[in-house]
Amino acid sequence: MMPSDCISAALLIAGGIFFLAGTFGLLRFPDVYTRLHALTKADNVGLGLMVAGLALQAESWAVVGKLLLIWLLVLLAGASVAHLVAGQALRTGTRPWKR
Amino acid sequence: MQSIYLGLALFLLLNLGAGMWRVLRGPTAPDRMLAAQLFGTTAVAVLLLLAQATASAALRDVALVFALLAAVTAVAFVRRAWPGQEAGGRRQEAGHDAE
Amino acid sequence: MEAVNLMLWTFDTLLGLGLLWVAWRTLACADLFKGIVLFVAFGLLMALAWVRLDAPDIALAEAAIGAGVTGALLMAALARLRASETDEGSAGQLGSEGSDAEPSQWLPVVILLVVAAGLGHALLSLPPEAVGLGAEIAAHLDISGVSNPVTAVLLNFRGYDTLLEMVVLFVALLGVWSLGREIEQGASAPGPVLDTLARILAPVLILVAAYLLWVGAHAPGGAFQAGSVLGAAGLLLLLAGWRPRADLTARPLRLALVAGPGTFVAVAVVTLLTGAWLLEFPPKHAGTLILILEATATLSIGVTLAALFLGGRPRHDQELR
Amino acid sequence: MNTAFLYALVGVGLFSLGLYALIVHAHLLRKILAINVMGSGVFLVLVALARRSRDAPPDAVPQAMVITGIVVAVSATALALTLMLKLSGETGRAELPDDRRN
Repeated sequence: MMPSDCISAALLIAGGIFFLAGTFGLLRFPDVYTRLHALTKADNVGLGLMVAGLALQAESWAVVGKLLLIWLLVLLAGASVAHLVAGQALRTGTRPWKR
Repeated sequence: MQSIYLGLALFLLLNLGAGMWRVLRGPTAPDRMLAAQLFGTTAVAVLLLLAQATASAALRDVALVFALLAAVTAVAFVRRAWPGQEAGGRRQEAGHDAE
Repeated sequence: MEAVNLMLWTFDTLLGLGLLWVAWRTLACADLFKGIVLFVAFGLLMALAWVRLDAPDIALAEAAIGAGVTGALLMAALARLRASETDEGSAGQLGSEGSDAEPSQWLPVVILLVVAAGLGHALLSLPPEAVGLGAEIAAHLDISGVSNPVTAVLLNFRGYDTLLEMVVLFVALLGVWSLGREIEQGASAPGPVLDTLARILAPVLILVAAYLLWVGAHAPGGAFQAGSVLGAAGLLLLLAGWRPRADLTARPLRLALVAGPGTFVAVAVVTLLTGAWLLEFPPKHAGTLILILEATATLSIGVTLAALFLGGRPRHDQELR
Repeated sequence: MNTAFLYALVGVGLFSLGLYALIVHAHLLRKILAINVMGSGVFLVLVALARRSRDAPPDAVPQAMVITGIVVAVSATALALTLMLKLSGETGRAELPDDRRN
């Protein structure tokens, strides 16, 4: 394996771990607000690490650009949707979980 | 490298199956929607991995469309199908009919 | 290589079982909203299945329609349904969305098993080699004007199919319009976040639609995929509270709706008049003709999908009545 | 087993599941979902069977038919949903009248 292969393998696996953590959080956390927190980790960091790992293997800069664009769009959509869901949940009377 | 890509894609598919539990369990509609949101991001990651593993650039376009369209579904949910907001919508609609 | 094949096989098997399981849960669950979310997840898995069947063109269409537009349509319809049900005061009677499944009926189960067994048997007794038109298409691809075989089939070799599909879309919209006016959804003001999201995403969606339209000549993409993405842009704008100006919903809207089928019919008539077969393009101009047809078809498909989402004729619709 | 046959069998399963749900459920939204699942099953069979021989390039004709089919299916779904809303607005029920009960 080339050094770049090692780095991208590490990045990809780290991204996979974040997806796993996001799913765990989605399953284990007690209410919608905390689950949002878990979900956005998978969205932002998990996909981000995967994109970084794949970008190292990309055959051209155009592919790197497309990968980055996809990640930025997911970031934008994830952040906005998280805000909308949390705001709507508060307005319709979902109480944040307290220990 | 190919086996890493495919192994991770397989792992993410299993992850998706685990997330299905949250869709089935709920308990509230936004919880189900959040799980669907995670599915969208996971599918983007799977497509990017498959694109690299099978050297088919078109799959990145599919991932791009996914990244864009997941936001549309989520916005449709927040704006239209959020439970507890239909009553207000109906009132305005009735007012419009009376014009 | 062995490990790779094993992984692909496992992926396919898991995906196939997942599809069946999600479909079953979609159709069997008690809560309608849950069913819709599961159906969106089903569309997502379908897109992955298309990828595994070497059909990225279909995966693009499924990603835009199955995972996006259909979900939004179903959610909006469910919200309106719930609103009308609570308004009738018959929530008790109609709230029993889950109880209408009657698993004790044995006849449908028998039908299910007979149909599945018969179709499965028919499938497995097919010869292992498919007889298709793949070689025929490959042999004539150079006179079609494009190098993506799927676009060549859609717009050139079987253009009459696509012409009629455009008409079907149009008739579906006429059906929706004939049922009444747009139902006003009294949602709250969009708020700064949704407003900004729509302002950023809608232009990106339109740009991606144009990209798919252009790339469809030589790679997966084309009018239907581009039109679906364009329709999604319209949906997003409508969801963010944007409404077309009154002067846009009269003639410009109708022109956009008939642009696709209209151009198709015009080209078909011209090819007949010049002595060629219906929609037979001269190889020299085929590429240009296909691009024109696809551009108008994209516009019409996108506008039709957005208009279908409104669920009726636009409200400010006085001029042409 | 060949990948194509695997997906074709999944398509048969989806078609049968959808047909069953179409018969069993009375709620029209469920019937619409069932028809969509049936359609997906048919599409899957069409494309998978054309992909039986993996060496040749994929056959574009069934793929093109399925692409138009997906777009037509969504427009038909939109029309069906509007009809359903109209019916439930008129009768207060999103179900077709049952012969046995009337």
